[in-house]
Amino acid sequence: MTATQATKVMDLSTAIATHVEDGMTVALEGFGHLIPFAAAHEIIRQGRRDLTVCRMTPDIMYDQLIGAGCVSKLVASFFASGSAGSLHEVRRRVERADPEPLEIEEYSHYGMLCRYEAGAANLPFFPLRSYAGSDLPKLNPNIRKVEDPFGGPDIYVVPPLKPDVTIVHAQRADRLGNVQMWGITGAQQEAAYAGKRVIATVEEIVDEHVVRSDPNRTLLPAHAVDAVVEVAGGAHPSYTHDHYVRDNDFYREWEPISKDREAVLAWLDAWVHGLPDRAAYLAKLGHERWSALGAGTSTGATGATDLEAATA
Amino acid sequence: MTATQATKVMDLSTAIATHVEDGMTVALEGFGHLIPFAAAHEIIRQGRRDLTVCRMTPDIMYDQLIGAGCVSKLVASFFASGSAGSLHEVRRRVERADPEPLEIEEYSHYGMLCRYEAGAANLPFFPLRSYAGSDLPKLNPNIRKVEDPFGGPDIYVVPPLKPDVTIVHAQRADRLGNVQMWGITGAQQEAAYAGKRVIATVEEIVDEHVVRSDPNRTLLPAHAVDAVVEVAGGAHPSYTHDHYVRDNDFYREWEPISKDREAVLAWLDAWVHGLPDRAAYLAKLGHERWSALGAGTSTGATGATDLEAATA
Amino acid sequence: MNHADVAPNSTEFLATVAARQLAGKRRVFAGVGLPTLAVDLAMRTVNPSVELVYESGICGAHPDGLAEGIADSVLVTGAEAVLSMHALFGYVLQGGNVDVGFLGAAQVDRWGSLNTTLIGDWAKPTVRLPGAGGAAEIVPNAGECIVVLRRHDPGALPAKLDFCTSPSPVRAREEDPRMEPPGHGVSTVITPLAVLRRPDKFGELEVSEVHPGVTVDQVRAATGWDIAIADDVCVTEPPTVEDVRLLRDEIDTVRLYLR
Amino acid sequence: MNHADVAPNSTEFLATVAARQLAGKRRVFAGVGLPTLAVDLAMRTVNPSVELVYESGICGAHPDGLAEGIADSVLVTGAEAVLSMHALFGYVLQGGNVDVGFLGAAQVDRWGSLNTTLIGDWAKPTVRLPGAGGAAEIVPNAGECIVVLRRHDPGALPAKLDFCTSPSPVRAREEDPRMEPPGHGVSTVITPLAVLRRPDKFGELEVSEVHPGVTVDQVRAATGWDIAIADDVCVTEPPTVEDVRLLRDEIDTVRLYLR
Repeated sequence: MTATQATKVMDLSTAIATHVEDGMTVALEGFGHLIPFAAAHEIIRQGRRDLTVCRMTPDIMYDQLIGAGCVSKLVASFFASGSAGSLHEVRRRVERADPEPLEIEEYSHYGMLCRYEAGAANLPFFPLRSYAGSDLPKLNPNIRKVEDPFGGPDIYVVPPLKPDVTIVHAQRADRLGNVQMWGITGAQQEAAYAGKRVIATVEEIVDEHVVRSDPNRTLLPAHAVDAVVEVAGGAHPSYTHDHYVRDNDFYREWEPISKDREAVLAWLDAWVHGLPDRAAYLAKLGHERWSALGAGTSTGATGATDLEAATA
Repeated sequence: MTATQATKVMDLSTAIATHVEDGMTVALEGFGHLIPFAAAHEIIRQGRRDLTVCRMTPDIMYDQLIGAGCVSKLVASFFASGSAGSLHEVRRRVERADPEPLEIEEYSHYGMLCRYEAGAANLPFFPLRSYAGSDLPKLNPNIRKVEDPFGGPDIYVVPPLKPDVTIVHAQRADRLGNVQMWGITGAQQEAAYAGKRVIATVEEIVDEHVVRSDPNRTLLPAHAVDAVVEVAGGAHPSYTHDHYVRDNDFYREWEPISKDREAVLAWLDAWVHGLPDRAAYLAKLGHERWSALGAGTSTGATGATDLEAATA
Repeated sequence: MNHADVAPNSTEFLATVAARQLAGKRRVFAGVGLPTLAVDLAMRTVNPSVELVYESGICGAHPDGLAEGIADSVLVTGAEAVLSMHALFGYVLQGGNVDVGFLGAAQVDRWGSLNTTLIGDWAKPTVRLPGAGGAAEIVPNAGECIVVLRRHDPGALPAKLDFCTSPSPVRAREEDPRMEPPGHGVSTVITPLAVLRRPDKFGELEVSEVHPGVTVDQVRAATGWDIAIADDVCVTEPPTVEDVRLLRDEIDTVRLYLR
Repeated sequence: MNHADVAPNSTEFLATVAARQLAGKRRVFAGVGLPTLAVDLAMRTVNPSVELVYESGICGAHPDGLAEGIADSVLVTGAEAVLSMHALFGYVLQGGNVDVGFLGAAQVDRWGSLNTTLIGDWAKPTVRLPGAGGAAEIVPNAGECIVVLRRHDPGALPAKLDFCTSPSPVRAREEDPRMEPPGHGVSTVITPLAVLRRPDKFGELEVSEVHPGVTVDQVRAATGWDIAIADDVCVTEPPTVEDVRLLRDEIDTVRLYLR
């Protein structure tokens, strides 16, 4: 019955060229998992400028986007790369306006998530029990209070965030755009429904009956997705659960690069501008390193195999 | 490492006797699926009185609880049994106070869900874009408005609902209380986190490694659950996806019973008071009827088998 | 095509007329009963690619049998997505992703406000109806709503509702001009006598089609207010023989909703 | 037990002292780095049944290796639950289900308010720090919080924070007496010199334990305000040989967090 429905499959360069324009507000989400690095690199490659980029945890991907000069404003809640340290491209701009300033709009993690929720659910604001006594509302006038009509104390609220484009990475999708992901699913569902346009890069495009055999894994139904792009390895150096693990060496390698603006530019030349696409990136990474991360050993579905064994 | 953690497994009669007291506010959730009928019957059997019962769709289960005299107030959003028609026990009380009145507190579906969300998230209220121009706020003073601090129009909000006890049914749990469910999962996660105590009845208690082989299916982690009870067939005449289907004949049979208060009491005598537990109920239902609903043919995990086939 | 010999007040007639409203629509929020038949028929006739959304969380249902409820396992098996109700009501519906809502009601007023709560006195109703369910969310948030009524008389289409459960944008605007909902509200009411339409988001229902054998005056007399008549009012195209065959022999073979 | 020969400012010392705070606690909201070591050590010593919760959505993690991030696959594989972040932040944390939060900070004030945002001028900071992350949610909502500091000097423990990211209940109450958060706020601060405790939800930090070789006066001199001294101040029990062996030979064999 879906034979007449249009496919949303396109290649990454077309997806970015079609949906991401200079000056837009763009959210690339993925909380320590399923981070859409390949899509970010394509944005860099296409030379987008003056973007407002949103993300709970800016991470290396945003250090790269900012280093490449794509970004004029950052909306986020945590400006570091976990155990791998500071994002020096961000720090240079904030601390010394080097090479130019970067506007920052700052929340806590739950504040960012609530902003996406309000955006997704078409609410004028979302309440949360944070910020009482904090300096954050003084720094950010978008963190406001409302009166509790049931007689309790005022409560802080955050406004909706509705990106022009939301980009996510996932394990799989069908060609209609039903996107399935598992493991840590972050703010992806909220950010995607909040976005006016949604691009999903996936490890593999699968037949519809694979998706429909386990509909609870679909976090983004086709109606929420505008473009589906198959990009194997699209989350490296982050990871895709059941496909490949995080390249922790890369995270450690980034901080010294990040500390030196010239090194950042050289890295971008070598790994982004100098390569046509993710396949070339993985080739440059090398088979040995890539397969050491477990790539190519996926069962294609978490738990299915374990579960069969467990219940046998 | 979990060897030292206490099991939460108990039998149904102990779970209800321990956690459900006269006068409490109790939510039994499950939206057309996983409806905890066995637990409701045990509440009837133990003669609980003066309960405030909450539920999006009261359904036959609540017609039975009300018919049995357990309930003094109903908090809900839809008072009918889907295609199977009116709930006459509810109607007799509301329309004619027969045999006594029933207090009703009424919302829309999303209003009820938002009440559970506010309860679960410890929020003083939850906003939703319903009710503008509706008579519902005139009927229910708990539906109020707040001002939008970002300059938009006022928006309606509902207050938190925090049941003393929330009861849900699920496919499976481990003995620590990690509950996994799939198919339609209704308001169960919100209602359980909103509840001060939580009882989960499940089709089967499984080994921890079954649960841990697919942690995305855990909707209620052990910390949210106080009692786990194995009750095979505990959702009949509703259904448990991948275990047995809905007994549609039963739903059709209920309306004529519901229309006649004497018939309701006779049914409760025969199927609840006259039986010790769910095993006896299933035996009385008969092997033929029960197996015709697919009981006993479960694979134990949705999609796992299909998925293996699909990806093979 | 040959027209079938079914009465305008038959389920076959109403379901067929309802199904035709779905031509060109994308996502339909469907209830149980007559909407189930209409949506199934639409998928087999005017709109094979309609996406079925159910308030139970299902998006893109592909049922291989007749659903007896909005949470029936036949809707879950093979669905494209089963979302949390939090996502369904919040993101899919309130977020503005539903094009058409399919509703029933006990009463509809001239602006398409609906009563599904009670008949008679609020404190002691003559008839206690099922209540709001999801309709109070569907009417403001869906792109438009189609209502099917089993009766067409001044009780079902009164000058004044006994209770307004799911308000038209007209009533929302009366409460607060800034509270205008995103959706059109009720666009179409299908009754045993006629098809009523409300082309203007803040306008009134008008008689758009009268069923074969029914006059405009009969419709006017059976309506609780002085209902407007469309300039181009016409006679409803009745079901074809094939429509009725599909409904009886392929869709509702067990006669769950058909008699 | 034999005590190990590790300096009070070593990661081994700090992690061991932190681990011991988890005796008898149930659900711990753990970050990455030193808290990872502390929690792992606690599970192998004082509290095998502690439940690890991560803001990435994981509840009941059973890692079979050292996590390099709060979203590391070793935390996902074999976990008891991976929840949506909506459920994790809304229901688990804000809903009141976390007993202990484990945090770092650049600055801690006398009431246990934390600065993780910036040092220097707000508009043009000397050092731009990582920001709030989940700490602004953990401090008000967790039952209590344990903070580990790598430095003990008036810069890290100042009289006045450069910026208050995650406020103590004292500051919340100052803003509005009715906004009292459910949690205690920071109960314990572990530094290279001492263990500071805040027994009263609205009280100040006081010196509870001094590390071996450290005097109370040294702690007082290294603190940016005139810090109170507990009546029963004692010397911190140093790590045992077994604690250090576990940290080095079983927990952080790759020396990710240990040097």
